[in-house]
Amino acid sequence: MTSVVATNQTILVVGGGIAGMTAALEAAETGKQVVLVEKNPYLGGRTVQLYRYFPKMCHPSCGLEINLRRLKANPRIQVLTLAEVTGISGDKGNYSVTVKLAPRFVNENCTACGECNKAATTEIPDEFNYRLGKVKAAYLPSDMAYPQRYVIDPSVVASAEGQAIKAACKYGAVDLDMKEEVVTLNAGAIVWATGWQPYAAEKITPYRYGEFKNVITNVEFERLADPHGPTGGKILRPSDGKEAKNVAFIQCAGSRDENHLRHCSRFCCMASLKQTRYVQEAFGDAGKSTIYYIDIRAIDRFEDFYQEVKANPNVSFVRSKVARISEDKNGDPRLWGVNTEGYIRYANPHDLVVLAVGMEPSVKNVAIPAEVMGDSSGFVMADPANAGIFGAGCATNALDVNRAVQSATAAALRAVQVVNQVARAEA
Amino acid sequence: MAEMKTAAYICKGCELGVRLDAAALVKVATKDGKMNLVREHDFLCSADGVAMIRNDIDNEAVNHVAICACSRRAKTEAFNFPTVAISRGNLREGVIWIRPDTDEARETTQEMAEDYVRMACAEVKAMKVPEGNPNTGTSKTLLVVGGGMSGMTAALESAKAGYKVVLIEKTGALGGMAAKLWRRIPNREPFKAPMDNGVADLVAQIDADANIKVYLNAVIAKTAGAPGRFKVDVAVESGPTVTEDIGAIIQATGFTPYDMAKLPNLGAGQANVVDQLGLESLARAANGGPIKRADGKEVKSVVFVQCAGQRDATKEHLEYCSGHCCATSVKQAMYFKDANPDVDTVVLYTDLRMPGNNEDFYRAAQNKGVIFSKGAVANVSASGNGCTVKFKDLILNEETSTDADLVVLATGMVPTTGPDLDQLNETNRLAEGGDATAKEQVVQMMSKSVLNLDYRQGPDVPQFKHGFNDSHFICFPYETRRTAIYAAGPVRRPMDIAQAQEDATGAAMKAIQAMENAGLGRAAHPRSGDLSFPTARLEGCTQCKRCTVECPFGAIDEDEKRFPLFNESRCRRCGTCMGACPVRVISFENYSVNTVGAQIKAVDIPDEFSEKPRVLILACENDAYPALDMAGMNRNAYDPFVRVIPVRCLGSVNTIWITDALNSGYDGVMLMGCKHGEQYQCHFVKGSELGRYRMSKIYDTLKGMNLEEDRLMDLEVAITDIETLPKKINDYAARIVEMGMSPFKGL
Amino acid sequence: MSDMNQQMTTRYKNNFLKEIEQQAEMGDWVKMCMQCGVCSGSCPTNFHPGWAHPPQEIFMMIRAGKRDEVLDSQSMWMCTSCYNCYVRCPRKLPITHIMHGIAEYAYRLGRAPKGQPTLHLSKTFWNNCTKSGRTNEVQLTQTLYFKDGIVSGIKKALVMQDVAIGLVKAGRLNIMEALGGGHKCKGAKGIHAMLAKARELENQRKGRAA
Amino acid sequence: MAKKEYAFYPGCSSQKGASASNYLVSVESMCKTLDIKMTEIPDWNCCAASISYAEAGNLPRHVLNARNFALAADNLPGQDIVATCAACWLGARESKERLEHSSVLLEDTNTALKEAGLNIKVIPEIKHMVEVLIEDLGYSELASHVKKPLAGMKIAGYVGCQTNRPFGIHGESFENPMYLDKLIETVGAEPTPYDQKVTCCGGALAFSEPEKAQAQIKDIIESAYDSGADMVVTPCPLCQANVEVYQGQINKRYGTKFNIPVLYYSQLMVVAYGGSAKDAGLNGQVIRARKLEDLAGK
Repeated sequence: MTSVVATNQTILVVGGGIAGMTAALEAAETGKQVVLVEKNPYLGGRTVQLYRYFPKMCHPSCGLEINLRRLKANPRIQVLTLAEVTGISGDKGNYSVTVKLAPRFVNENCTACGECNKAATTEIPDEFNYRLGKVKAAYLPSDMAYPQRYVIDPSVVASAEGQAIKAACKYGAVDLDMKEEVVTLNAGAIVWATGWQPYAAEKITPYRYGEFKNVITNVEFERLADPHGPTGGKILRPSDGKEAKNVAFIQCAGSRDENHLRHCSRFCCMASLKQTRYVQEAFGDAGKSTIYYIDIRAIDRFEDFYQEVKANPNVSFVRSKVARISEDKNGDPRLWGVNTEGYIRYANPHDLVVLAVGMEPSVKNVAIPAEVMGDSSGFVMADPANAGIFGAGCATNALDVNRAVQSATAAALRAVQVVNQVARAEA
Repeated sequence: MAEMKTAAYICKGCELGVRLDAAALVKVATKDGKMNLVREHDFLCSADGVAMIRNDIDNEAVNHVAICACSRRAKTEAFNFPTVAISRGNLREGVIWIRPDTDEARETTQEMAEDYVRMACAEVKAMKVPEGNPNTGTSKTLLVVGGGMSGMTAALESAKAGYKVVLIEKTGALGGMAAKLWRRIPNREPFKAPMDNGVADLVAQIDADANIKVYLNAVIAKTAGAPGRFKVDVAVESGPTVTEDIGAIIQATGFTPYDMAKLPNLGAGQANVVDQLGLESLARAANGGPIKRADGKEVKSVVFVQCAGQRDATKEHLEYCSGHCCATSVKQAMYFKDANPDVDTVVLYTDLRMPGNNEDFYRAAQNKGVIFSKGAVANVSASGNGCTVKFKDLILNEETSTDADLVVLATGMVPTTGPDLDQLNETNRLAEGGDATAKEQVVQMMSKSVLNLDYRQGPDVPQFKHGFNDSHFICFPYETRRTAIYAAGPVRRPMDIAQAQEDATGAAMKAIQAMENAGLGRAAHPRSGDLSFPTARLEGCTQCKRCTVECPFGAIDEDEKRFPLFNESRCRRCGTCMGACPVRVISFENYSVNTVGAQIKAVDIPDEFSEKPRVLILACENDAYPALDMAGMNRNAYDPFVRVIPVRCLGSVNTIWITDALNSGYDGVMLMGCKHGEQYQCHFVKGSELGRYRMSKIYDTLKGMNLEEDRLMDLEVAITDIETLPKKINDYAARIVEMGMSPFKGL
Repeated sequence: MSDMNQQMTTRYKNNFLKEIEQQAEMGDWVKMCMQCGVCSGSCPTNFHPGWAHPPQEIFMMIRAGKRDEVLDSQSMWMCTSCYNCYVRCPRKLPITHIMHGIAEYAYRLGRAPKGQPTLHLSKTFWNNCTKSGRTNEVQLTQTLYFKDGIVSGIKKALVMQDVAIGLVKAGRLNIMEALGGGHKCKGAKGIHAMLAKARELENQRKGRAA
Repeated sequence: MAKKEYAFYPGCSSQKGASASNYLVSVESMCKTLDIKMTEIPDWNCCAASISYAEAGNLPRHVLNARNFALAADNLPGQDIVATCAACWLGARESKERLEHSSVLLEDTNTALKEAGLNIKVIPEIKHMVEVLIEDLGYSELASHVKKPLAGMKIAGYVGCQTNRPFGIHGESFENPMYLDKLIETVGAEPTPYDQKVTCCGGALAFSEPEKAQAQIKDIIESAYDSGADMVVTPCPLCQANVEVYQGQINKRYGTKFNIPVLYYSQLMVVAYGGSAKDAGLNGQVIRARKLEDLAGK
């Protein structure tokens, strides 16, 4: 049984992405007890699936390394992975929370030596790489995965392969009898940091995502550019593995669109600007990028980055929401539309199209209490009555990483306020 | 203090026992490592292995532990013995995983492992368990500078968490810029109409909060001390200066609008052209009724010019976007439409920037009949009883114009950060050299100081780009270069009220945390919780000032005798001072010239005929070391002749390590640090830059030693260089072979 | 309607936009366009010779007060009612209907281009189908061919001859219709009355003279 | 008693002797097989089509459709209206939607209808024949009647505009609706992948702007040929006519050699259900569908 030590002065953080980790760390480094609950088998959320950050072009794993070191050094945080909150009851200062823990089939004896991986034969879609590649059914989700412990896919547990995997582990770390558990824990305050989902691109039917192989999303493009992604960092298009030297970026794919997401997702302009740099990095002057956009939202000092990209002769800007995509016989996606600045029609073929899909707040199947208010887009709203549940990061708004961290730091204080009140009341 | 008792533990798990000769390693630890106790274990990180170590600590008085197993980044929960000094010999990720499992490789792999055992033993013997900074402060009072929306929010949120706050405001009233607004941009659904500016409510809450002490008409005369024990002199207009004991500081001094007088093309000086703040005052005067111009005429048509003096590629005006101005113009256009739907309102923009739910606000304005036109404005001129705005309509692709009773310029934010320290220090240098103009300039610049920090490195927080106090960290937006001093609101980065309030709340969290940790003698980010701190053996100090100048965080002052004065709670434990010190008198208990130097010396250097060169790698622990680890996890092999030592930061690398290594027969030294410069990735901001600068001076020494320049290699490494780094190491090893063995071997 | 033609508009003022809002069917949506251009790129006729002004540009022209250019334009008349723009518009503007509405308004003002073929078709079709309540396809076609006079009509009919012969052969062109036979509604009178009433009500609602 | 009963709105083009009379013939025999009873709305009138917009204005068009609603509701109470023509279906659905969303419009409409002695209270559901087939019967029911699968025939499903946008068939995407392909499969033929599936045929502009319309039709036919299709199938009389009858003119204009039959889905079904060429209205093709005729004759 998983044991969790928690009291009504404990802060529960739901979601272990950059916002959740930040909220947990900031609170714990202020001396608070924290339980951090994450649905994936590892921490870091969507940020660790990015290759680089804008505008510095630095790597998310760098910040993750620091955050993991902070976490490893801090005894006040308990981390539960493969865990989902299934119910919350009680009030500010005294919540009772049920958490469902899915089995990892690997216990803390795991040394991450990788013998189980060698024993596994079944391949499953690689979720970390947005299913662009495959992994063995006994896998470490990524090199930076924390806990640094393998995961065994449930599909092989009951098979002979499962037994082979178990036999390969010399340390008794593989436990095929592990069952789903439900634990109930106490918390004084809750930070809700469940993040976002990339908008389901197949719903934007004129762009034929899912039908045309060379139409991909911005999050998938991150994996293509990453040396640890499915192509080893080579920008190869999915249909035929050809180098994608002429890349189109379609902004507002699903955002600012009443048929899809009403809001502007804020990060996608900068993400595409950044991704033009990947193309440049990979192919030099032979790499051409075209950004199809309505308004470039490079807010505050990100404008510098926009100006830099704009000055690059290998990057073109077309002020247009692309009307539709067709596919040429050679697999080239062809973009149809009108450049609204001067009404210029185009029907441009590209090697690859990247849809700058927006952020949809993660769907919650949880009966969370009425104190957690969602707006009509599903974002958690600030609660004027200041109850004990607070949103953080992209659960609250479409934010870039920097702003998500800022939001999470603020949420940490709100949670600290509650548990401090509890402490004062009990003192 | 207890006597040192050392123990080394050799793990045989994860194939270590198969790939390596464990008995030989035990022998090395005993003989070369001179450990009091050496044990091997089949599975050291298991409950049984951990219990064995625990037992030695508890019952055998072992207090220095060398764990020779996997990387220091792995199995941290198992090998968690906070009361003893611990070193980790990285035999797994650092040796067997980066070497092929072949008979030919076996000998060099074993040598590598033996060296890492020697190094772990040497290191731990040079370490002490940090006991924490004794020079802690006890103040838990937060100082908030600036009584605008950000400042008031920071104060209230801190008070709600139970902390005392001193809030100082330069003017006679709280409210700042927000108080000048008729309405603010909505921050919650339905995002359809401007909302109350919220100032009165916050002021009332502050008045009612006994934890918040407010000084109006007040500025900071001086800030001395360190986190947890700042002494802040508050100068109140027509009153005595009061000294407050402060734990941490939030600078929320806000912004001023960009001076529209600098925009003559856009109608500066014309009666019927105002900036956004000017329009707010007209709207306040109208009080919900029809808005009138200064001359009393009711405005029937208004044009908003976005990005006025902003996003300026010529760099004559502001280069950045202020973020809020699109939404502000939308809001202001609604002032007109809400009072009288027949007023013609046109917003001329090039990119309309309404992120998140502000898109709904944009739609609401369109629904009210506000006309948005993508247009590049050429000029605004007076005409008739109003203005003519000439612009290019980018959609209709034509030069055109429109007339309006009033033109509003969206001019953007200029932060009130105080003087730029680089500029100030340079001017200071000239002034000290006797330059009279420079002296005047220094006085002038100092008069703009906000915090008046009594720090060796200047009176305010260093700025990043465009004069803002931003950190340039994406994952860590609050980290300024002055510990326990945080910026919040538009002084940190351009932002609207909603974001500023969120920002202020986050800054309050960081400030509270900084006070708590300062009180416990612990470091702040990024080595939060670290109890080690730098000490100097002053009797050896030559007063060269390098440490005081180089400290990226302004932690070191100079005392009356011009010796360095460490303010431990300002220190972030990067070790730059230690690296800078030419006489090597600065050290941390668990990280010193000695802990690294001993490891360098512990490596066995084969003679020059062995064809086994040795390359020392000093790798930044934040990025380069994890990259090497992950190269191991991916079994990306590299040269067996390198020996890697993690360092806190390239800034902490003392040149003595390099010269000692080369003198003692190493054939080459590789430095691996983070990117520096404007897009720096160094978590100590300037650490890697300073380290590199220092290393650039060492080439003269190499020349003096008659060594090739290539004996030292400085590599910029990112954490993702998992494939490329082994290749670079191998290339360097090949270059060493090309150059031939060091002539210093065996000397 | 003549007074409306006297209306003066000023650039980038609301007056023409308001006129369109009040007079053109669905005209109150014009202000909601964000100029993304998806409609322009979606229009099928756009890629064959092309229009002078695609929908999003027409909307901007309305907002810019370009009254003459809009009302005199051929552009709205190019709409095939394919609804591509309508379903793709991210602001959910009923663009097909707006274009129809603007075209109709231009026609009511007498501003539609002389001899505009689609307008002619629209008139002919409506008159044809409301005459008896059901379309008389032969008469409709004939009227269309002969709109520019007999000579031109014969030429067109000759060009279309093979089409017509094919249809007759296939039993899909009822020669009787040419002679005024074919299908009719019994309640044609009632239809005429109700349409007259509808026209009257519509004019009232839009403040137009009958 | 028939399995399903509907108020039938054939529309002007599907009357006897009119341009889509072959559609009507095939629908009638198809419905017989499927046991669908279609009762014509007594004295129904024209839907006004999209093209009347300029002359008709707004209200008169809705009133015209409303008359059909009133006649259907009065004479065939409780029955859904079924149209076979895409334009009739769209026109009627648009009017229904507008009338149900605007009380002012409804009031005006009833004022006008009064002149014809009618009034509407409830507006019946309005369905396209395809919706009846897919939603009320289902593909498996449709398949169960197949006697002569159209084996080996390659057919391009040309969906066009007005059954697809703005309402469309439930669950289908505007850009790549699959229902025609599924119907083609249901009758045992092979749908060909076809990228001009939803391109506009020019609609009424085939009359007023023939060059533009024919350029579009050319793209559609070219793409059907490219996909390897033997014939094109459509749910819309205007699409059928435009794509079929202008092939000769397009050949002249562009030097192409188009000669591809264009059929209605109902014609395929009748043949598959064992009907004769006549039952399927195949004699109504300007370009004869030989393969289908052969199969029907077997």
